Amino acid sequence: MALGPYASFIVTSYALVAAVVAILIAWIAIDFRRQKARLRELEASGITRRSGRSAADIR
Amino acid sequence: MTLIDLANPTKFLSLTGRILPWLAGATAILLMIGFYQAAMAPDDYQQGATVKIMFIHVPNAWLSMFVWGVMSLAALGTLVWRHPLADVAAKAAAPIGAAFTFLALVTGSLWGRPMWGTYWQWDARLTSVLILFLMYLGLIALWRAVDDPSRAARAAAILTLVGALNLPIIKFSVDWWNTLHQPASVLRMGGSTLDRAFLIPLLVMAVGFSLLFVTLHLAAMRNEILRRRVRSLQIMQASQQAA
Amino acid sequence: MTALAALIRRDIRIALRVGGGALIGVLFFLTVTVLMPFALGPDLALLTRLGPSILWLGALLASLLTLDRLFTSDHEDGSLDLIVMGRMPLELACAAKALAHWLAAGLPLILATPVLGLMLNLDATATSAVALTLLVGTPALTFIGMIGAALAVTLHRGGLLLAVLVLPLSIPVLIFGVAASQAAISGPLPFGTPFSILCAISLVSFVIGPFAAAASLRHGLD
Amino acid sequence: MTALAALIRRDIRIALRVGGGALIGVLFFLTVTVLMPFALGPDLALLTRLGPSILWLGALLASLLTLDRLFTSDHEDGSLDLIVMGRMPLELACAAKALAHWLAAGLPLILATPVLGLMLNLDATATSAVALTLLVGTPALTFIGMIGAALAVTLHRGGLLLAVLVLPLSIPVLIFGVAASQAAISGPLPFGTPFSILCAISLVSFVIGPFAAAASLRHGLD
Amino acid sequence: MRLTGRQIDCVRGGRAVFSGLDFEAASSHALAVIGPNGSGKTSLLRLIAGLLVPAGGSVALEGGADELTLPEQAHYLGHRDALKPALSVLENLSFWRDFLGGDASDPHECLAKVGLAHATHLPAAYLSAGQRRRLSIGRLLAVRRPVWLLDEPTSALDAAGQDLFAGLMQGHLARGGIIVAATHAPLGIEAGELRMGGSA
Amino acid sequence: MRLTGRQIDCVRGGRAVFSGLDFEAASSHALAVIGPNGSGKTSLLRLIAGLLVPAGGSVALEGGADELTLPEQAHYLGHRDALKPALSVLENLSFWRDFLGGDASDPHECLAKVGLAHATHLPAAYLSAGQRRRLSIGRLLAVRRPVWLLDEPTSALDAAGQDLFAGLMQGHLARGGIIVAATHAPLGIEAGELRMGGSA
Ligand code: HEM
Ligand SMILES: Nc1ncnc2c1ncn2[C@@H]1O[C@H](COP(=O)(O)OP(=O)(O)OP(=O)(O)O)[C@@H](O)[C@H]1O
Ligand SMILES: Nc1ncnc2c1ncn2[C@@H]1O[C@H](COP(=O)(O)OP(=O)(O)OP(=O)(O)O)[C@@H](O)[C@H]1O
Ligand SMILES: [Mg+2]
Ligand SMILES: [Mg+2]
Repeated sequence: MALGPYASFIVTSYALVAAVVAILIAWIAIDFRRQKARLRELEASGITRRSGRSAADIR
Repeated sequence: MTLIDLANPTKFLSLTGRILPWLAGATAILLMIGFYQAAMAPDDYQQGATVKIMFIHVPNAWLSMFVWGVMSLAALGTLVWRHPLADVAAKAAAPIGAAFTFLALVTGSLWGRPMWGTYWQWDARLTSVLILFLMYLGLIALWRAVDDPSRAARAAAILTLVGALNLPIIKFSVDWWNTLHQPASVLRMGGSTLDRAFLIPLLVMAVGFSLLFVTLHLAAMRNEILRRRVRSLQIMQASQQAA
Repeated sequence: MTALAALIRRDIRIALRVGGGALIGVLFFLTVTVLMPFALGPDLALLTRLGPSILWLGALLASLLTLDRLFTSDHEDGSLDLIVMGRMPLELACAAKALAHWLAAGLPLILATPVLGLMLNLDATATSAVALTLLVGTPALTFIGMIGAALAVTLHRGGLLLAVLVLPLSIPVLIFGVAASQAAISGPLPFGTPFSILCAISLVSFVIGPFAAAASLRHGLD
Repeated sequence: MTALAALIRRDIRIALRVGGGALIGVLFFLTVTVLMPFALGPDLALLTRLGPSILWLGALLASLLTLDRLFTSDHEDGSLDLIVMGRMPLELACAAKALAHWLAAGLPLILATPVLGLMLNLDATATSAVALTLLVGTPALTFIGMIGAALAVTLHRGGLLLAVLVLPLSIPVLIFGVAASQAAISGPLPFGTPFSILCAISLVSFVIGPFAAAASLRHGLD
Repeated sequence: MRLTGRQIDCVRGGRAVFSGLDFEAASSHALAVIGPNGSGKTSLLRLIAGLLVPAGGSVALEGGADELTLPEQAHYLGHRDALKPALSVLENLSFWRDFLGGDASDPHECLAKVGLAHATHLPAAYLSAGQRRRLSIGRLLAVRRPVWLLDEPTSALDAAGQDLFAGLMQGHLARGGIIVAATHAPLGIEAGELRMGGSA
Repeated sequence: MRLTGRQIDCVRGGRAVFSGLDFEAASSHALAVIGPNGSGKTSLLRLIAGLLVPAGGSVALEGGADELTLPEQAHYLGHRDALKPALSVLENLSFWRDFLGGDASDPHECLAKVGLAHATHLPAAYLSAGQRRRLSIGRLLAVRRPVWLLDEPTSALDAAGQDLFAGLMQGHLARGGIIVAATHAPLGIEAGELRMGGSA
């Protein structure tokens, strides 16, 4: 696969797309962890939701 | 499973928890196939290898507009049916849409440099995508500006709808504006007469990116639901301690 | 009817009184326009060519940036609560406030145009074309900007956020305003086409603006 | 010293919290710059020639228009009374507030310059020349604008009044900023001359700004 | 006429302020809403005025004008006094009289009744805290509304002002009006009590 | 320590509010400024705080810190409460403690003393009128200043809050402080009276 004289442009654009998608995924994953940790913390301190179920009880 | 079930955030969490891994897997496979096909696609006789940028540029460009459509639907859900998941869907979609729009702009610029000799042209299509990007950023700024999520949701919903009404007007006016000044110099590829060798990888990529959006959007919605739970628990904590 | 008239009269009176918004909008328009030659360089031919654009840019900024306190000041002193409770439909009240704002801050801009046209070496046709397009276009700017002003109340934030939300929406007005002025000056296109589109945009904004603003105020109550 | 740090920290925190002032300033800068081509037309050669001017105009408007509530919001909620009564010299408090404002709203503008440079087809030299002159020039704009912000308190009017008072004062900054950028791009003048004048203006504004603002606040007490 | 609230829930900023609240106020009767700071008195008044949307329950006015909603038949006197500093005392009052519409009286008379006759042409910016409050009270007199919703109406009023205001409220009740007032200080008129629970 | 005013004239908006006013307040004594609305109580407090310039006469603090001016040794509690809605309760208080400087105490303790311990991390935008007032009072405790200038300090406070605040004022006096308070309601502590004449 020869990319011709403009290889750098092609590679850069693919790399950029990969990078932005990776950042999105990482952001969402980290955010998920953080919210769950906070929920556990709050539950440990004895706060419960009105329904009585555990708020952190999600897969 | 009915729509009513989906309306319940707890049900939503457990359901999406089950299907997300499958979705993510499908997305990864499709994108890999697409990438392989794109790598194998022949060079264009006019554009050479740079045509490969098309396979990521066009899906991102399509999604940038599609996501605003999704947010407009969610906005209707917020204003008309006062549906709590609609707020969540709208808020979660904005940053993802902005990211796709950003990618469409950047890959387009990177394509434009070899094709037109400049990164940026004030061409009608490019300019209207840029305005779309600015509107995404404005919407994100709006979400950040209010800490009470339901207030923010209604304000954002109104802006999203007004934006959706305006986008066609903007598109139309930008077309007019550009053709007014430099009629024949709009450089663009042949358009409709796309060879099968290009069309199939492009479609695979497009479906792959759409699945990517669905996956990311569902995951972001889950996070948003959790964030709201955290918030209400924190507030309850404040008031429980008071009592 | 008295209620409507009272609201318009009050808003105009406040704008014209103490440090009047009207005067300030015009001054800002003047200053921005005078600033341009300093930024663009003193090439008179270029300035004349860009004249309509410069005037439209100045007018756009002046009319959007005076808008930011259209509802916020009423919100802060509690007037907005009473306006919402009042017997006049909120949409009508919003339209009345926007109209008052345009009369106090938009109209003077148009009156100032000839003076600025002189400074940019525009001839009489050009100046009157710009003035005419501004007359039709600035109400649209006010009515579109009103949506941002109402959102600013919901968000408890005024100032630039408003400008950021509203500027992209007002691009069509700018495009057709400048296009119509240019067409009147140098052709080749007829003046009528962009001008009638500008009129249409204005008419649409008269409907969308008050409804969106009222909806946003109602939802933003607290 | 803690008092100074506390004031700077608070102002930055408010700016970044709720409604992120910094983000909005940058967005405004972006939007205004993107707006210009719609008024001036899509001719890339012309836009490139006018590039530094456009960027400077956008930065000027963005930094002055975010300033309007620098003191007014403190005045409205009574904080200003306590700041005036405090043990920190009022001049120092003013300087601290201006510094915080520049950090939160001015600095991000400079970071956004390269992107906009790309859209206006400026080359690397031109972009860095504009960024450098903005780095030196925007603090001057903030410190000069602060005088207007203080006067706005005295006169019970914010918003555009400030812009009107301050824009004429900031014309020298604009002239030398654009001149230095142009010199770096196309000559014929050396870059050094206008740039050092720009630096000098900045230094002078650091002294005059806080003193004038403090004096105006003291006289405006009521 | 009878103002009734049934099972009202109020949520603000994601927190439940009160829930399941019932109240009732009949023609010619005043209801004093009392309770500690932050217990939700202001929130209740804003709910009745239609300025907050209840999370549950409802408020209704029976026997009022049929074609009008409850907020359109009510006066709301809050902490913020809806005065424009740039306008004179008379201009402020006249504007509200014209805007609110309905059964109106002469603004000069209203100003005299609240003891501001001497300040008619002064800009509102020049008023002291108590004078501003008096001017807001003038608004209640400028246009007739059967329901008065008052949030700490006597704050900033001097002793004479408090007496004067008690007299005005008495007059309103005598004409068959309803008053709901949140207050920490005695109102100076006979009133039923609605006690809000809650915190600090 | 002794705070004295001699022959003070006050002109606002071109009108003489009062003239030739004398007053005196010594260590451990409170002075209640009373009088009808618009008689100049707020104006007097702002004069003492250095926020208004007297048209004639002078105010002085004898026996205070020599290197500091009177405003630098005073706390001013006005109608406007100097709170930023975007910051939390604790951030608001900590800022004023750091900014005002001098002899400071722990902000958490101060919040506990005014009954806001449960709201430490709430944004100030969420506070009710009385809660805001409590937070402003917390500022008086966060940093020690010998002179307290209070403008209707008990407005919006519930009964418990008024008692609490009376206790705090008592404590300040016991530590040798001076209080000048404009008020229409009883303060709850023993205080000399300064009666302002004037109109409406
Ligand atoms: C920043 C620059 C660019 C932006 C923002 C941009 C934006 C877009 C958008 C929004 C679309 C979808 C439009 C539609 O389906 O109707 C699109 C499609 C496309 N773009 Fe770009 N574009 C850019 C640069 C380029 C360049 C430089 C080329 C090639 C020389 C290019 C070639 C294409 C092609 C071939 C399509 C698909 C054609 C079609 O669906 O009609 N784009 N672009
Ligand atoms: N900003 C101002 N400009 C001009 N005049 C003012 C201003 N503020 C108050 N005044 C006038 O000064 C006089 C005294 O006002 P001040 O606020 O000191 O009264 P006060 O005794 O505190 O009254 P209240 O009990 O109502 O609070 C009033 O007659 C008022 O009209
Ligand atoms: N804008 C708001 N957003 C969120 N919460 C709020 C808001 N305003 C008030 N609250 C909360 O709602 C509760 C009730 O407030 P409200 O103002 O109704 O109390 P109140 O009884 O009037 O108190 P006060 O006697 O102090 O005036 C308080 O705990 C307060 O923290
Ligand atoms: Mg209250
Ligand atoms: Mg007073």
